[in-house]
Amino acid sequence: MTNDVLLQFSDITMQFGGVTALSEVTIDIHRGEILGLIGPNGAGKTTCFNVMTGVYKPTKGTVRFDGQDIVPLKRYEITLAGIARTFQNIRLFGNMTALENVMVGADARKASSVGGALLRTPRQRAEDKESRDRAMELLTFMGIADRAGDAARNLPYGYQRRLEIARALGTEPKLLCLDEPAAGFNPAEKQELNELILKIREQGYTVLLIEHDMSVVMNVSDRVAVLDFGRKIAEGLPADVRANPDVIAAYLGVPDAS
Amino acid sequence: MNPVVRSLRQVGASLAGAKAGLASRWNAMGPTQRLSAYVLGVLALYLAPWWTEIPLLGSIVDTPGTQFTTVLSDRVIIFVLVALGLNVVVGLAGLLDLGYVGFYAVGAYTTAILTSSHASLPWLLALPVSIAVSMVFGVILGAPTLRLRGDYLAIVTLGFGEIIRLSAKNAEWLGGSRGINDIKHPPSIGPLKFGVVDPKPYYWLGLTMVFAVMFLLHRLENSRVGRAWVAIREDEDAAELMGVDTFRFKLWAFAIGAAVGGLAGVQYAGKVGFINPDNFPLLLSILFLAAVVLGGSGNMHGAILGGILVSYLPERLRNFQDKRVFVFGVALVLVMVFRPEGLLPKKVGTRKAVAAPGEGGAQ
Amino acid sequence: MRDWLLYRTFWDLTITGLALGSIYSLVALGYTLVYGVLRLINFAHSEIFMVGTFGALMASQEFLGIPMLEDGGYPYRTGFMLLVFLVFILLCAMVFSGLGAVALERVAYKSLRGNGDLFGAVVLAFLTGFVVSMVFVDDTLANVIVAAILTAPITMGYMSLFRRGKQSPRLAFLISAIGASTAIAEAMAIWGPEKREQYQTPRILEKDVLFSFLGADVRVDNVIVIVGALLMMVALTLFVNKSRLGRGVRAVAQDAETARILGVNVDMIILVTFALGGVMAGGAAMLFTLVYEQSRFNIGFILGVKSFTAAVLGGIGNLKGALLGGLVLGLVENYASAVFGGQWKDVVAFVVLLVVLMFRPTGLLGESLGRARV
Amino acid sequence: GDDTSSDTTAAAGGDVTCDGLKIAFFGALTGDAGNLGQNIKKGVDLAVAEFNEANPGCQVGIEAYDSQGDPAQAPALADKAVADASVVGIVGPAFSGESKAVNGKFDEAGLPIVTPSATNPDLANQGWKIFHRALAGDDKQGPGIVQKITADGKAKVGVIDDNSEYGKGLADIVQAGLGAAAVEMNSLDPEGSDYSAIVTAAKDAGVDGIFFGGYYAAAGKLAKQLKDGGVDAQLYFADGVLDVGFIEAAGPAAEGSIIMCPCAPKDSNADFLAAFKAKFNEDPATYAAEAYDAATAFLDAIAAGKQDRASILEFLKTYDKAGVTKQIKWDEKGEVAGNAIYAYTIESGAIVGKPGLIG
Amino acid sequence: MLLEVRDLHVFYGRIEALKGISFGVNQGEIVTLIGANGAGKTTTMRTISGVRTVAQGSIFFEGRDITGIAPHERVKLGICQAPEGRGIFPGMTVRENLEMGTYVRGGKDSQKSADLEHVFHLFPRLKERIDQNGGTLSGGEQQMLAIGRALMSRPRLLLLDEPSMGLAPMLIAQIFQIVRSINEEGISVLLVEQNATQALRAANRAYVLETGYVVKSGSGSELLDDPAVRAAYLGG
Ligand SMILES: Nc1ncnc2c1ncn2[C@@H]1O[C@H](COP(=O)(O)OP(=O)(O)OP(=O)(O)O)[C@@H](O)[C@H]1O
Ligand SMILES: Nc1ncnc2c1ncn2[C@@H]1O[C@H](COP(=O)(O)OP(=O)(O)OP(=O)(O)O)[C@@H](O)[C@H]1O
Ligand SMILES: [Mg+2]
Ligand SMILES: [Mg+2]
Repeated sequence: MTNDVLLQFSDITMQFGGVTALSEVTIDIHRGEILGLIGPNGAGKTTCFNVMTGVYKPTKGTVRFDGQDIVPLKRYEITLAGIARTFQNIRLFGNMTALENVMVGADARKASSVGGALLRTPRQRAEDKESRDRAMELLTFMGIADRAGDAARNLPYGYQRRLEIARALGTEPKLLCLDEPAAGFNPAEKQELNELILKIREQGYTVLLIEHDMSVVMNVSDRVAVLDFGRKIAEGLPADVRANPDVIAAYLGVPDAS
Repeated sequence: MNPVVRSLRQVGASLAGAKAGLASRWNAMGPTQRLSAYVLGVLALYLAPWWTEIPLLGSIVDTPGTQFTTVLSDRVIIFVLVALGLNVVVGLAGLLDLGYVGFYAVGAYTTAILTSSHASLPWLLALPVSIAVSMVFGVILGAPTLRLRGDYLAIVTLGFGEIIRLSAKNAEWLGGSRGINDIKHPPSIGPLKFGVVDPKPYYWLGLTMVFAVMFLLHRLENSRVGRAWVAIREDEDAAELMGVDTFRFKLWAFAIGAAVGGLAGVQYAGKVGFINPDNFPLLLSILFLAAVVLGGSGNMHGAILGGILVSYLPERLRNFQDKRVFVFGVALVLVMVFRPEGLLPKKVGTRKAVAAPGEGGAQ
Repeated sequence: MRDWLLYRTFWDLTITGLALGSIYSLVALGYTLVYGVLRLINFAHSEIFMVGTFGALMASQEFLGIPMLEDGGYPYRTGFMLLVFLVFILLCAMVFSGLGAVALERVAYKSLRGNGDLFGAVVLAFLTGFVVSMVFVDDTLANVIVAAILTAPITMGYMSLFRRGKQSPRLAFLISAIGASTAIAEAMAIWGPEKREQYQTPRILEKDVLFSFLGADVRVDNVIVIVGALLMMVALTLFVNKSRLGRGVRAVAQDAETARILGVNVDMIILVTFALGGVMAGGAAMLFTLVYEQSRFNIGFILGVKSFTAAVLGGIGNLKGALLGGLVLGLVENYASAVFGGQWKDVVAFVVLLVVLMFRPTGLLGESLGRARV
Repeated sequence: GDDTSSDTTAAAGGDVTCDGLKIAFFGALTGDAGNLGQNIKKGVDLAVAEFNEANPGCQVGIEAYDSQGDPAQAPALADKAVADASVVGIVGPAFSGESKAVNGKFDEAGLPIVTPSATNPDLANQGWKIFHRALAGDDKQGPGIVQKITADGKAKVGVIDDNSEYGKGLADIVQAGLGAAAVEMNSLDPEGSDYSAIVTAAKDAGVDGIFFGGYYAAAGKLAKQLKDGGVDAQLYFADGVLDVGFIEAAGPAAEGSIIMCPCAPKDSNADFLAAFKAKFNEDPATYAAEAYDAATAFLDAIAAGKQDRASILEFLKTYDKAGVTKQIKWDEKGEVAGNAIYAYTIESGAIVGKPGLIG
Repeated sequence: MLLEVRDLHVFYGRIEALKGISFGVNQGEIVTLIGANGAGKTTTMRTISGVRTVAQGSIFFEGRDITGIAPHERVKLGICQAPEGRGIFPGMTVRENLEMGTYVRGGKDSQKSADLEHVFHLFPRLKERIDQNGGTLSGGEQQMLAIGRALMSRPRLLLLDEPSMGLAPMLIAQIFQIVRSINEEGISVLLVEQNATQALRAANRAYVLETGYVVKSGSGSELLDDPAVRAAYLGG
C-alpha cells in the first residue's frame, strides 16, 4: 500500500448551535485503501461525510482532497473533484429508471449541454452513448442489470442499495463514501456486499466505509478509524482497533460481537 | 352490482382494450408504415380549419358562436405552446411556476414595442429578439430566486408575473392600460397572407412552431440536460451530490421555458395586433398550470392535450354561457380526483429504456 | 409633496395598515395551518374566506334583518345588544367558513390522499349529474332534479373508482384546489344572493373616532379588527401548542404515517386543521365586513393571494410568522401607496417579499417544522 | 337620409321586405362586466322588436357575441361575425379594449359598427371607415367634467383613477383640464377593498373636490371610505359610475355625489321609457337608450332598402335623425354630432338627472 | 392467543406483498419474524397496525376481529409500533416525541412523568437530549427515541420493526436486553429482525418469511439449529 494521501481531513470541528458533532477530528485516507469509520451512534460519522461532500461547511479545519482545498467548493464541484457518496437513508431518483439514475451520475463527467443537445452534435451523441454504456456496465457490475428499465422506486430494497452504489460509481470518483450500506441486510446478503466492496476496490477506487456491522467492517477494511463523541479515539489495523480497550468500552462492548 | 359501476368498468375495460389494440397494431407496423401514419396525422392537423366541413366530425368539433379556425389560431395554438414551455419548468425540472404568464407577456410586449410603439422593425426580426428578451427575463427571475425551494418559488414567481403586468400597466412607455396597437403581422409569403381577417395562415404558422418546439424539446429531454432536470425534480440534494450543477440547470429550465412562453407571446401579438395588460392576468398563469397538470405533467404529449382542452373546451361549451367557468372548476376537481397524474401521465420504467442485451428482467 | 406624504401621515397609515394587515394575518393562518399539515397550498382557502363574508352579510341582513340604507333607524348602536349582534354575526361567519372548509377537504382533497369517502363521493356525484344535465337542459331547477336522481348511482360508481391507499402527487392537490376555488366562486356568482354584483351590508358599527394617537385618528373599527385578530391568534397558538388535539396537528404535520401508528386519527386531525383554518377565515371575514361592509363573489382571489404572500413572508407553516407577515404586508402596502401611489403598491409588496426571501429563504421567522437531515 | 320625426318605432313604413338579415350585439353579456352588456342588449332587443312588429315582411334577427369584455376572447367572435354574411351591422363592441382588438377586422370586412358605450378617444383616430359611436367620447366628456367642477368653484380637487384604460384616460384629461387646481392622487385597485391610503392622502391634501375615474363598484367603496375617514369634499364621477350599484355600494355616502355622463337621462324621451318599461318591466339602465339609437340607425338603413354591409355603411354616412338620446349624425371619424354631457346627482338614494347642463 | 393473523393477503398496487400468511403471538411471548429483504416483514407489521389495508384474511386481537378498524383504535386496544425507519417527528423535541406516545391514552401528568422516567432509565442518552429536536439526533439516538415512544403508550403488544438497524454493536446487545426486560414486565413483543441470531435467541417462537409466505416456524432455538435457516439467514 502506498502512503499517498488522497483525502486529508484535518482538525475539523463542526458545531450545530450548542451541539459539537465533531471536534478537531483528523483523518487521512490513503489512495487505494478501504478505510472503515466506526463509532457509537451520534459519534459524528455521518457528519464527517456531510463535511467531506460539502453538505455542511465545517466550523473549523480544512479538508484537502487530492491536494486541493475543497471546503469552499460547491457540492457538485466536490463530486467533480472526485468524491461520491451513498446515503444512510436511500435517496434515489424514484421516477427515473435504474439506468437513468446511473446515467445522471455518469453525466457528471460530460460537458455537452443545451446547445449540444439542441443541435445533436456528434460530440453530444458520443457522450450520451458513453454515459449509457458506462451506466449499463455499472449495473451489470453491481448485478442489477436485469432491472435496468424499471423505475427506481419499484426496485426491491437490496437492489436500491446497490443502485445507489452504482450511481455513485457513475461519477467516476476517486473516493467512494458508503454510509451503512449493509443496514437491513441479512448475513448472507452482507457476505455478498463484502465481496462487492472488495471488487470495487480492485477496480482502483478508494473507499470510505461507515458501518456498524463488524462482520463487514473488520473483513473488508484495511484500516479502521473510531469516533466517539465527535473525537477520534483510535485508528489502525482492524485487529488492533478491535482489541483497543477504549474502543471496546465505547463501542464494541463484549470483545466478541459477531 | 350497480349498473353505473358496471358500465363504468366496461367503458374502462374497453378503452384499455382499444389502447392495447392500437399499441399492438402500432408496434406491428414497419418503419415506412409508421412514417406514413405520422405524415397523415400531421397533414390532418394542418387541415384542421376544414374539419368543420366534414359532416359528423364538423358538428362535434365546431365551436358554437366563435370561429373555429380563430379558436385554433388565437387560443389553442397559444395554449399548446405555453403548455410545452411550462412543462419544461414544472413537469421536468419540478419548479412550481405560478407566474408563467409573465414570460408570455414579455414576448408579446417586446414584439409590440419593436414593431409598433417604439420602432417599426418587421415582425420577423422582432421574433428572435423577443425570444431572447424573454430568456433574459427568465434568467433575471431565476438567478436570485432559484435558491428557494418549492412553494417559496411558487409565490415569488407569482409575484414576478404580477410585477410584469403591473409595470406594463403603469408605465406610459409601455402604453399603460391603453396597451399597444398596430402591432405588425408576420410577412406574407406568396399566397399566405397574414392579414387581419383570415386566421388560417396564423394557425399554420403556429402549428409549425409547435412542431419545431416539440422537436427541440424532445432532443433536450432525452439528453444529459433532460436527465439533470428530472433528477433535480426527484431529489435536488441527491442530484447535486451526484455532480449535477443544479443551479445552472434550473436556470436553463427557466430560460428555455421562458423562451417558449415568449414565443407564444410573439405569435399572439403578431396575430391580434393589439395587446394590453389585461391580456396577462394572474389567472392566466393558473390556467396554464392547470393545463399542464391536467394533461399530464412531465409528459410533453400530456401537456399538449392539457393545453388543447383548457383553451378549446370553454369555446366548445359556449352554450353554458356564464356557467362555463363553474363547469371548468368542477371538471378540474373531477379529473384530479380520478386521474391525479393527469390524463396522459408520464410512464416510467418501460422496457424500452434497456437497449443493451440481457434485458427483459422479471416482473 | 408626495415625498412628504409618508412623513406627515405616517401614523394614520400605520394604524390603517395594521388593521388591514390583521385581516391578512387571520386569513394567512388558514394557509399556514393547512400547508403545515398537508404541504398543500390550499388555493381554495380564499373562497372559504369569501363564503365567510357572505355568512356575515347574510347574518346581518337576512337573519337579523338590519335595514339597509338607514340613517339612524338602527337601534343598537352601542351597548349589550350590539355585542350580541356582533357575536352572532361572528358565529355565522365562522360556521359558514368552518363548514365550507371541512366540506372542501372532504370533496377536493381527501380522496387524493388515497382516502375517498362517502361525503366527497356524494358531492362529486351530484356535481357530475348537474353538469351533465346542463348539457341537455338550461334550467337550474331541472338540473338539480336530474342531478339528485343521478346522485345515488354515480356515487356508487365513484366509491368504487376512488384510488384508495394511494397518495397523489402534490401538483394534483394544487390543481384540485384551483378547481374547487373556481367552482365555489363561480357558484356564488351564479346562484349567490347578489350574483356577480357587490353584496352590501348595512352599517352595524358606527365608525367613531376613539382617540387620537400622535395626530392620527384611531377609529373603533380599526381597534376591533386589530384586537380581535390578536385574540384569535393567541387562542389558536395556545390550542395548537398546548392541547392534545393541537399536538396531534403538529405530529401529522411532521410525519402523518408515524402519527397514525401512534394512534392519531389522521383524517380527523386534518379535518380539524381545515376547520380551524376555516374558523379563522370566518373571523377574518366578519372583521372584514365590519370595516368594509361589502363583499363580492370574487373578493377572495386577491385577498387570498395577499394572505398567502403574508404567510410565506412570515415563514409558511409558522403561526407567528403568519401574524408577522400579515402585519408587515399591510404596512408595506399602505406606505407604498403613500410613496409611490396606489398603482405600485402590489409591485412594492412583491419586491419586498422577494428581497426578504433572498436573505431569509424560509421567510422572516422561518418554517416552524424542522426539515429532516440529509 | 330618412327624416321621420323622433317616433320611437323605427321606420314605420311597414312595407319593407328583406330576408335573413341580422344585427349583432358585441360585448359582455356574462362575466364581471355582464350587466352593462345586458343593458345594451335590451336596447337592441327593443329596437328590433319594434321594427319587426312594424315590418312583417322584414324580420331582422339578433346575434349576440358575448366577449365577456375580454380582448383575448373577442377575435374568435369577431371572425365569426365577419364570416356570417347575414350580419349587416354591429352594436358594439361595448368596451374600448376589445374594440382595439377587433375593429380592424370589421374594417377590413366592411362591416359597419355603432358602439353605444366605448368612449375612448383613440378609437375614432384609427382610420376605421366602419367606426361610429352613439355618444360622445371621453375627449368631450372630460372637458365637460372640468367645466362642471370649475363652475362649482372647487379650488383643490383630488384626481383619482382605477388604473383602467377608461378611468385613467378620463382622469388624465380631467387633471390636465383642471391644471393647478388638480391634486394628483394616483390610482386605486378596483378589485381591492381598502382605500385608506387614498383617504389619508385626501385628508392630508385638504381637497374640496374629488374626481374619480372608474366604475361604480370601486366608486361606491371609495365614497364610503372617504366619508368614514372624515373627508367631506364634493365627489365627481363619470359615466362608469352611473348605476344604482353605486348607491348600493356607497350607502348614505353617495348622497350629493355628482355623476357626469354623455348619456341622456332616462326620462328625456317618454315614449322610449314607456316602451322599454312595457317590454322589460324595468327602467332602462345606462346605455340602453344609446344602444336603441345605434340599432335604430341600422334598422333605418334596412328600411331604406339597404340590405348589405356596403350600402348600409354608405347609408350611415348621411344619416341624420333625432334619436331618443340626441341627434344622431356622424362626422367622418364616426363621432356623433349630439355630444351633450349631462350631470346627475344622488338624492335620497336615487339617481336624479339635472336639467340645464353642459353641452 | 393475544394476536392472531389468519391468511393475510396484502397488495401494493398489483404487487402482492403478502400471499396468505398466518401466525400468532401468545400473551407474554416474544415472537420474531425473520426473512430476507422484501420478504414482507414490514408489510406484516404495518398491516397489524392498520396502516395498510387487507385484501383478504383477518387479524384478531384478544379474540376480537380488528381487521377493519382504524389504526388509532388499535392503539387504544394496546397495539403500538416502533416503525422501520424510526418515524421521529423531526420538529418536535425529544420530550414532545415521547409524549406523542401517550396520545391516545391521555392520562394524568404524574403518570406521564413516571413513564418518562422509566424510558430515561432505559435510555439515559435521551435524557441528555431532552430538548433537542428529534430531527437532529443521530440514527441510533432516533432508534432509542422510537422505542421509548412506543413504550410510553403502555402497549399490551409491542411491535418492533428492526430495532437494531443502524445501531452500534454495544447498543444492539442492549436493545435485546431491553426487549427482554420489557417482555418481563408483561408486554408481549412481535419483533422483526435482520439480526437473526440475536432475535432467535431472545424469542420464544419464530417464523421465517420468504417472498410473502411463511415458510417455517418453530421455537427460537429450533430455528437457530435448523441448518437451512443457518445457511440462509445466519451467515453459515
Ligand atoms: N443539523 C444538525 N443539527 C443539530 N445537531 C446535529 C445535526 N446534525 C447532526 N447533529 C448531531 O451531531 C451528532 C452526530 O451525528 P451523526 O449523524 O454524525 O452521527 P453518526 O455517527 O452518523 O451516528 P449513527 O451511527 O447513529 O448514524 C449527533 O448527536 C446529532 O444529534
Ligand atoms: N410502497 C411500496 N410500493 C410498492 N411495493 C412495495 C412498497 N413497499 C414494499 N413493497 C414491496 O413489498 C414487498 C415486501 O416489502 P417489505 O418492506 O414488507 O419487506 P421487508 O421484509 O420488511 O424487507 P426489509 O428487510 O427490506 O425491510 C417487497 O417486494 C417490496 O418491494
Ligand atoms: Mg449516521
Ligand atoms: Mg422491512
